[in-house]
Amino acid sequence: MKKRNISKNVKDNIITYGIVIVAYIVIQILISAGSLSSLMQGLLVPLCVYVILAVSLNLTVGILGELSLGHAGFMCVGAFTGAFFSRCMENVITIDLIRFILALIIGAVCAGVIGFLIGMPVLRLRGDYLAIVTLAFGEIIKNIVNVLYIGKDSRGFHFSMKDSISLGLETDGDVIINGAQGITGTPKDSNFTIGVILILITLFIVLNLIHSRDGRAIMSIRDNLIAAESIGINITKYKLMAFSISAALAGVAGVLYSHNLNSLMATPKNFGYNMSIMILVFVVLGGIGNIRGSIIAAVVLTLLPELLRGLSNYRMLIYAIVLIVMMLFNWSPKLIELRKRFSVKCLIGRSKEVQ
Amino acid sequence: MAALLEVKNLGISFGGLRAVDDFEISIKKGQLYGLIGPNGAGKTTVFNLLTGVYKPDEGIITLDGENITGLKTIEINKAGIARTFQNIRLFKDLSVLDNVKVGLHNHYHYSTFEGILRLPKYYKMEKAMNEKAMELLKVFELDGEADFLAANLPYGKQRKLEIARALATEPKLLLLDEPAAGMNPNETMELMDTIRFVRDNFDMTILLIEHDMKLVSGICEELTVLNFGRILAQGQTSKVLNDPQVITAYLGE
Amino acid sequence: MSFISYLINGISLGSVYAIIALGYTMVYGIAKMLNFAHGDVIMVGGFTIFFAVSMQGLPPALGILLAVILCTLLGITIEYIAYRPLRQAASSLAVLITAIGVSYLLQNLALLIFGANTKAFTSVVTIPAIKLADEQIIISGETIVTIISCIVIMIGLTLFVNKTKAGQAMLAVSEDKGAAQLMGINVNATISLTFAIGSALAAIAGMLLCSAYPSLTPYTGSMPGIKAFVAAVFGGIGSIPGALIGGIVLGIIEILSKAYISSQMADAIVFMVLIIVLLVKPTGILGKKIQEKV
Amino acid sequence: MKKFKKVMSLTLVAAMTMALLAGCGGSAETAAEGETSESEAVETSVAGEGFKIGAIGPSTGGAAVYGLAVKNGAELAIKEINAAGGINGYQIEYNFQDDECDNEKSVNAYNTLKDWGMQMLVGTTTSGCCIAVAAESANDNMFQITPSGSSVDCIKGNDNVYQVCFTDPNQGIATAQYIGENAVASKVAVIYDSSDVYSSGIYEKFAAEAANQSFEIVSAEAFTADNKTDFSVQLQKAKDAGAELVFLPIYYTEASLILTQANSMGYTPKFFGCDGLDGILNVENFDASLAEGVMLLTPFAADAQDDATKSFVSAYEAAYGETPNQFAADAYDAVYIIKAAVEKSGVTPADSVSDICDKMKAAMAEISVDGLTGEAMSWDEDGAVNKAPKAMQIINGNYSLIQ
Repeated sequence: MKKRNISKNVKDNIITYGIVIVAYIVIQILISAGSLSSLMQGLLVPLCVYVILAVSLNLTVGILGELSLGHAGFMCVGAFTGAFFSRCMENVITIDLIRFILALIIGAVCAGVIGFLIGMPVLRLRGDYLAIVTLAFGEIIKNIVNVLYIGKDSRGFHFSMKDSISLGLETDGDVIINGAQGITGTPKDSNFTIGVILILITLFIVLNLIHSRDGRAIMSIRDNLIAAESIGINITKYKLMAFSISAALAGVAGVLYSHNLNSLMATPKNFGYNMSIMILVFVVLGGIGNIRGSIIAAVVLTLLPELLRGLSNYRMLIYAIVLIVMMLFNWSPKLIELRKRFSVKCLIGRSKEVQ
Repeated sequence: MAALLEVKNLGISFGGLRAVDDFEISIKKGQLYGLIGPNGAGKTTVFNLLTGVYKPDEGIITLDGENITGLKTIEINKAGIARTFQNIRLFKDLSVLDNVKVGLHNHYHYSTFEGILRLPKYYKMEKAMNEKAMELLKVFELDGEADFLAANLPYGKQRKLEIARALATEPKLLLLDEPAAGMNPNETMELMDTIRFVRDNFDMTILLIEHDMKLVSGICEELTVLNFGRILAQGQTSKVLNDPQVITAYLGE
Repeated sequence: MSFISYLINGISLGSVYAIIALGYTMVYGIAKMLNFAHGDVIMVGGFTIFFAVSMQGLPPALGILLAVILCTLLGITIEYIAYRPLRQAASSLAVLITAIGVSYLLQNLALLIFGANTKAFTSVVTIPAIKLADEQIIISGETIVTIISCIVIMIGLTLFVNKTKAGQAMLAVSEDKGAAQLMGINVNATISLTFAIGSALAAIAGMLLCSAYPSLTPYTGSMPGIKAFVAAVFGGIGSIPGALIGGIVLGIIEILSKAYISSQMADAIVFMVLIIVLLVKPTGILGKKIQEKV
Repeated sequence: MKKFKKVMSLTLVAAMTMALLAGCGGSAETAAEGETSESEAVETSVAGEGFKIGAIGPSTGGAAVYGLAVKNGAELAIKEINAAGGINGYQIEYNFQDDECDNEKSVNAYNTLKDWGMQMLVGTTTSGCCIAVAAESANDNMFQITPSGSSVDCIKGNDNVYQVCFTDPNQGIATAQYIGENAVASKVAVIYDSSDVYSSGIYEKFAAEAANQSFEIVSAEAFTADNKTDFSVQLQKAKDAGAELVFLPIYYTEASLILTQANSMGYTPKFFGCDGLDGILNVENFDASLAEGVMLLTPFAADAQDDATKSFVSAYEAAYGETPNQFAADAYDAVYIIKAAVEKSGVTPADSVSDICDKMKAAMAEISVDGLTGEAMSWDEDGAVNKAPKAMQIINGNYSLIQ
């Protein structure tokens, strides 16, 4: 009996890893056969970024059961610290891979620490209030990054929150973070293989966490906080654990993101609440708590606007309509009923099934 | 024999309302103790005070010689009090087995790293937890449903699962809040057996709130009757149930 | 002297937030959902008035009436098509995401119809500004109208909710949909009515927002929408007077922090204050304290 | 239950693979669709292989106004060229892609165009995206000319990228010098968008150059993309500091609000802007009297009376129903610059992308183009343009050249 329980989880996880690995192999074959378009090749790393973000947010929303609208803020922290490190060390550590791995670790740790610091005071808020506070923190992070100026010259690092002139750099100085103009010239260390490895690591961490003692404690808080407390679960500790791990993984996604583009800026588009909401859309559409669903929803929703490019001006309109229809199709109780009656297998799981 | 639970002069007010006043109780180890009273008498409030959900305005709670007054819920659980709830509070989206395993949380340790990296200790501890949890589920005849989601259990089994989960925390004192609520007479009879079995086999002390007089008179050795937050009567079950005050205030209605 | 004029500017800005927040809080209070598309309904209101008054030359009053009617219909339609099917959904997040979809839809629809070029909105307010202290302090006509509208709407809503049958039905629905249904209240109709009122308020808010800050694009509503949402939470979401207070306080904090701390960091400071307020008082300034019964 | 899971998992695997495969197939398809739909409008009777020119800019989102202007401006120029027989007899095919003003989406747009077979790029419209795309195009050695990506980083280190507009530092310095040398004012306030690359770039150079000039910056206040409706504080500070001139290195959407708010608070300094301010008179329903006296350093004015501008403006208005702004003019010029470079270098559509780029680079160093946005424009080896800025002033609701 109990063996079946464990093996079911293991099998489920293997399927999830399998999907990622099979997709990776198929794409590698397509690339080597030269039948993958430039657009698709360019999309591969962003897809990895969004998959990691969706999986990591699912840890907060689906597993911990708290609504966070500030996930892009943690991604922003990871992106900037990682890119900053790489820019500084570009000439010191010349082996790209080692530098990138260090950047990933730094990005993850910084985002995780920020997540921890933010989580400490705010995680006692519930529901919509927590959502607004996380949204606020995301916006604060973006705002601060936008007024941050860090330069380096022969005398060391200089820091300002006003403008790059007040850094007072020597003539040999190099402004690394230039306020709204962000970081330019980040080495392009990201690639699809690293992206997929990071997805697998993310899945490994999240899935193994869920099916462990700590994961059960986290889910018990989601299901019934008062009961969890009554049987001796340390609510604060596990909330913070889930939230910080989720933030750290978002930081990893940020590092991957920033090392894929030459210029990194914190705009409302990429690190604002719009992005946080976009990630939440992946999670909800894919099924709250359903890790595999998050992956698929992230892929589908990232590809969709690109595939709609042929519709030129109408593409975002169609995207919005498709989003609404998909939500209704996936979540409306009446439609679910209808679907069941016609035994249409749903592609994307729904409700809190833990895969 | 020293009392396991010793409560003196316990009281709390909400706004202007005196919900519990001068509550005193002394429960000996291994006892099956009942707390009864009309609706709104403050029974669940007493439970909430005992388990740290509310902080008492005054009074002292001693468990096994240790002063646990004003401690947090989790500390009180660690000190040895576990409870069930009037409105069942299971972890609905976890399996039956996992519900119990959450209860075992503080008794089987491995670190987060060991869990994520799946080091040998993870497998060792998980195996031990599974065995222990299945053992508990067997007691409540839930072992057949170990893989079910808790939400999918029938009502009576949900009540049992809640007791199993509470027992998993290895408490000294078990608080049951209306365990027979919503059960039919057969189920209630079965539940009485289970409660007795738990007391005997787990060497447990049990304090329960109940409205079902058959259950109360059937298994409780001593009773405390609450009315309007104050103790109306206290003592041996048969004596208390025949107390005219109790009959008029409560049973006579 | 400049402090007083900053303060007045803060109140002007805050009153605009407040009037948007009133609609937000109304819908949240009854339907218990964050209607992210509210800001975009405001934009639709603004465009309707712009189209009617500035392009077709209709009298402003008619333009406003048209906008109110259109937005009301829009609100009811959105609720019927996009929100109602999800009211019984397994997670309340589903409807939040759909609201975001509706928000994108309205923005892109407006983009296709009206184009991306900024339109200058002609203020429909004709009251002259009040000038005090040798023209050092100026209170614009728009500010006066906005504040008066806020107060009138606040009182009106409060009376409506507390004194009318439909309003009582709304309160009942907000407390417990299931119980309300058992009491013979038509839950669907009540929620439709809530959206109708909320959207009509959005049309008025659109008019006042665009009069005070006369530039109109398909994205005009989204940022003030978010700010107003913050204001509503600030004041205690669901509370009608809370929305007014939250809006004004938010506007004042925003202007003062721009003036005395940093114009670049104003948003960060506003959000920081919000966080502190929520940490001290987790349900906002006038929010009801909800404790889960154990 | 178990079986269901199994079936579902398999379906999921299949769906995932299919989604990805469909992704690649689909993108080729859409690119093809784009080709036909876009080029149909442009193509004239001459059949045969032509140059494929792509363009990128935001056609949705908050910056759509600039992207759509670039889209239309370039399209207009291409139509004209095709109608007149093309470049060296080759027709031009045109494809515009939306980037939502997001760096990542911009690279996606670039890749889409590459799949379509683009040989030269007019783009991107905004600086941030341009920097990201330039890194990609430099990698492919694709000829790129940006109409309006004004940051230095767009062209720095990428010798395949050219600009039609001034670089931001150039604008900032030129403005400071103009104000100083012509003694326009002695106390200057600046209101800029600190979250925007273009605006903060100009401001910084302006502030640095101001130290060498005879005027003083008495107040420099920022706003951000999330906080751009209320400017009362920034204006109040400028007023309190006694600024005679307010420099607005920002786009006209916000500037129109600043002018309105300054007017309602009774503050009437001189306003001075950059090329982003051009277009302010074309804001639909805008009260032009508010902009009376505003000075701006811009290469283009829709109201200029020269024949080239007049015919461009009337053709644009006829085709798109609105007055072109500077972005449209920049894009229009960009296409004609490509034409000049192609004619000079003699490249043909049959050449590879990289060959075209190398030959065009050589040609760019030699050519000089008269366009809407400048006379005798030439390019240095970095790709920055040499042209004279024109100082304009709005008088009686029209732009007029200040001598």
